[in-house]
Amino acid sequence: MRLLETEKLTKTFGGLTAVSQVDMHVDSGEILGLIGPNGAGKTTFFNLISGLYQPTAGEIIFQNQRVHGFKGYQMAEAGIARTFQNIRLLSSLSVLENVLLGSYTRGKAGLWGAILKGKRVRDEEKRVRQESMEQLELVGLQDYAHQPAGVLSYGQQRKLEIARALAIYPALLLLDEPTAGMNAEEVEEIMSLVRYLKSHNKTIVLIEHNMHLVMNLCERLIVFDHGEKVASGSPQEIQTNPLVIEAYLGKEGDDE
Amino acid sequence: MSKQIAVKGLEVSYGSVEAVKGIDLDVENGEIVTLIGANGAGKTSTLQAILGLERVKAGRVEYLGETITNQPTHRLVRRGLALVPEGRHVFPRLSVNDNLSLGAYTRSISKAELQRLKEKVFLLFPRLLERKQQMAGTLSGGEQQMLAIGRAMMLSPKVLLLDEPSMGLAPIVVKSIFQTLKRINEEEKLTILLVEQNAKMALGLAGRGYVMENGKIVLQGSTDILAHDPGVMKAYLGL
Amino acid sequence: MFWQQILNGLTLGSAYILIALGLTMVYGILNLLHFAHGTVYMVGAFSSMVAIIYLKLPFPLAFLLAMVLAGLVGILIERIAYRPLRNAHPINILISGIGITIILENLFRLFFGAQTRPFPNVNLSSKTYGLGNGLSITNFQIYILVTAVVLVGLLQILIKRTKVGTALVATSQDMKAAKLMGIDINRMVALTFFLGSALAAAAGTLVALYFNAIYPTMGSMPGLKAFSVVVLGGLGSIPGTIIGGLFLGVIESLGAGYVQTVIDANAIAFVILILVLLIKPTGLFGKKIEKV
Amino acid sequence: MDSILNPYYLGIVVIVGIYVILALGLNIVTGFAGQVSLGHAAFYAIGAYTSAILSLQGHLIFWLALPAAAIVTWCTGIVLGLPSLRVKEDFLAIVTLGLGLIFQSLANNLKITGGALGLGSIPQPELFGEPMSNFSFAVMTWLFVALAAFVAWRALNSRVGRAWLAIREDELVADALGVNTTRLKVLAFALGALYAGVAGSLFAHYTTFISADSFGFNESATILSMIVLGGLGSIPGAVTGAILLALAPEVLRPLADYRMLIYGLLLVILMRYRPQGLFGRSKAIRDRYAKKWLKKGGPKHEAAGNRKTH
Repeated sequence: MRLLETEKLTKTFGGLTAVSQVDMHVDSGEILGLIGPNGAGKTTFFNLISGLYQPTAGEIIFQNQRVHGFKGYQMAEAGIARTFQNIRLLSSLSVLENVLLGSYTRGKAGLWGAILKGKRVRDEEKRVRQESMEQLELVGLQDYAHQPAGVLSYGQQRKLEIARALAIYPALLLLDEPTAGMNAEEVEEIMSLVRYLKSHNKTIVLIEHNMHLVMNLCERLIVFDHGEKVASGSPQEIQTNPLVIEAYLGKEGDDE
Repeated sequence: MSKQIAVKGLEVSYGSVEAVKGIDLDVENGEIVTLIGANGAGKTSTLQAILGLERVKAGRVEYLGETITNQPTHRLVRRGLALVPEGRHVFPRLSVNDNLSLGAYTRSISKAELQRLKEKVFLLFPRLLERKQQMAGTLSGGEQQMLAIGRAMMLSPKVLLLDEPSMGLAPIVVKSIFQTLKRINEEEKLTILLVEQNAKMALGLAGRGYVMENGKIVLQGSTDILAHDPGVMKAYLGL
Repeated sequence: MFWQQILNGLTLGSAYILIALGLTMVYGILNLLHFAHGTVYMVGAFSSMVAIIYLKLPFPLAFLLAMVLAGLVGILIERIAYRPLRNAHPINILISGIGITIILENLFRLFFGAQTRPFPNVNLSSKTYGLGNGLSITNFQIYILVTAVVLVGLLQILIKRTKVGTALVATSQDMKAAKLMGIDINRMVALTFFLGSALAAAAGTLVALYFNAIYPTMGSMPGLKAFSVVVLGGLGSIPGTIIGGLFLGVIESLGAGYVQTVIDANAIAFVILILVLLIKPTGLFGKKIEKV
Repeated sequence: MDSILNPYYLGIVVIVGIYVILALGLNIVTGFAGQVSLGHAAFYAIGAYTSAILSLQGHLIFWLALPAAAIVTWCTGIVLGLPSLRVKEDFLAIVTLGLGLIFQSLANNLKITGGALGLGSIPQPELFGEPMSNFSFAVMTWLFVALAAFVAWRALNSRVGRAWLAIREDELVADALGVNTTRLKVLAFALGALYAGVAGSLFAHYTTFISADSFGFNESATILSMIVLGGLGSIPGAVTGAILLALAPEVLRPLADYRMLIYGLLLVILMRYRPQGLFGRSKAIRDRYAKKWLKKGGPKHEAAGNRKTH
């Protein structure tokens, strides 16, 4: 089933075209990888489908609904969650509070409700706390729940960001370079987390430079270059696509 | 061979967090030395501390046999110590040409000499010549990295420090940049200290290397040996 | 009448430009809102007065001395109130600037009293020249216009044509990279404060002469209005500031006659500012900032 | 006992209480939601004038005028917040500064506010048919203080409060997590305005005379200084900061002419040596701003994963 589709999606900044006429789709339950050199428009593309940027032209269709012009919070409400390439945790808040924020869309309490704090608000607070702890357990950070997020190691911070995104209970999870700057062991942990999420029918799109991970994890790849989609296909097809090799991977052989 | 840079017992910290916990490191004349390790290991802090961009809490930094600990950056630059920073830091709203001129800011040289230096950079990176009048902010990541290196070369430095030149670049661009670094080292006999996360590329280029973890140096030696160390292979080469 | 108001507005706008350029430059290089800038304008006016009365200097020399003195005061303010706070919350910096304003205003009040003094006699009497069609201009207005053009021109030459100007631009674009070029950042910051403060002092002296009034809190309203000029121009853009200043001067001058019954001339600046920001939240010349 | 019930001291107690309410309100806007406002005194003025005009011309009793003032400031907060909060950070600081000056100017020129003369003979509140004593007024003021602190605390520790903190720390992330940032910022602005409205009403009916001079930029700057001194975002901090700075002019009164000079010096010294305020969580907030600085390439650290993206 089609979960997300873009038609001729385009974003320009001033005279610069960062994303140009991209047609793509994501099916429910798949893991899709976006690769390509830096500045190719991958992160801009993420920003478009998570509503942080508004497209200059083109369409985004999510769950058969046109979501054109949706803001970030509306995309989140619709069920698209994301992490950031440069880790954006709220470092002075606790680990748990960060995840609680992720569950914002699944609460109802308003200002006056919070001040009066009736039974419904108390119950809701209890429920989201419990669910947030579950997300923390999933990524193995439950013991740090009450520490400030800033004290976590780099790898732990990435996991916390994923837990926070999962707390939205998203239909589509966008991971922007989830293993950047991690050592081999941490990369393995992220890979098994992604596999676990897949086995629970999550749909994931990820941007990644780690070819080992991309080739092993993704069912389908899309290659970006200069804002355009230059190729797509299975990892095997991409690895042998001459265009991709020339633009991005370099010739086999001089790699060793 | 003489020591260009010697670091002894270097410590750097941010508030209560110790980023560098007492390391020794030296770079001899004409060699390429690499400092590898994962993100947050303290590599960038080490480089920045050498160049006075971070405060050295304890220990000593020597340059050409003279102690330079905690000297202001601009003075060290004047003495021929150039750093190509992480994230490139080109001046985005200045042209490629102006960026290069600024590289020679501290040097009192004639216009002709300035021009000669620029031409040398254009020989190393012909792409920059094509984009001479373009604003640096509009260059691609790879071109910006070339500009950052070229700009540092305008100083005619005695030692070139590079912080993650491969970051965020396509493998094919990284290869080309590393080849140029090799050329610079061979042709100009320029001493290079290279900080990298991309251990594979770094170990391929450098003659000697240091492996950093959690603010400490855990391994050092010739890159041939490091590349075959089981620990390094597993942790950094993904083998 | 209309053209007369335009002319008056351009004069007023020139004074705004001279004050606001300092704020723009400081914002450009340090990203901070320099709240004590208005008092530097006051310091400039008082310095001219002291130089004329006590040092018996002729007006042009007193004018230059005031610019230098105010420039030094600007450097001192940066050292004391801003530099120690470079990594602090912007609100801390703002309050530190407000503190400096309170200190300087009260120091001058203690020395010179709170009352309004006339500008000392400099053998310059006000002359009015008719330009035809009922349009007229005073010699003081001419001084303000000419000084503004000359000073802004010199500043442009310094920034565009000299090596130190390029270094200044580089520092405002990327401070870390500027250091790596061997540029002494602290000197660039000091230079920025010096230039900006000297321009403010020039404005302070000329406006004091024009209105024949000097008092310790004279800088507070022009200082606040200069912020609206800077924001109108798009925070940190020098050409934007110049156009913003002229725009505000003219509108204020035209508007004063019509809305005076509801709102002071001083508040018009902010009504315009808010209207402009409603249409374009980054000011007239602001670059659209999209950051992720 | 005699000296404590002395009207002079009771007056100080009331005024300090009013400042605490003002500071608690601004703390919601600036401390919780991170929106710097340099025009808080505008809402203080709106509250005071609304309450005064309703009593003088509408003959409303204080107990109705105060809630009316609160509702009016809440609504004005929404009306002014919606457009102003579209602009960010430094722009917002200047816009709110402008709002403050515009309102002061209106108060100075409109007929209904008494123009430059101000409004006098504002009726004092009555309790059980008797005019309220200074002592009961002081007690009532501090009951409002307690209520204001309690409401702020409940709001902070809730779904809404967490959303505010998220906006303060990283607005873009808040957006990506499903927080309607515009709505939440306006909500904070309106609640802060409501606090100022209550404070304004209390002020008008206590002093019985108000004029535009009481609601200028200096007033806004003082309130902001109070919450920064206490530690942005901290409720005990806002209370302590307001008490200290509201008392400072009284304590420094013997120094006469040097009073304001010393006040200015205090501000500069405090910002230098205790920038996080008395109750501030120093590190975290400073780190965040260090990052902002870092984007410009200033000194400071490697901050794990501080990669530039676009």
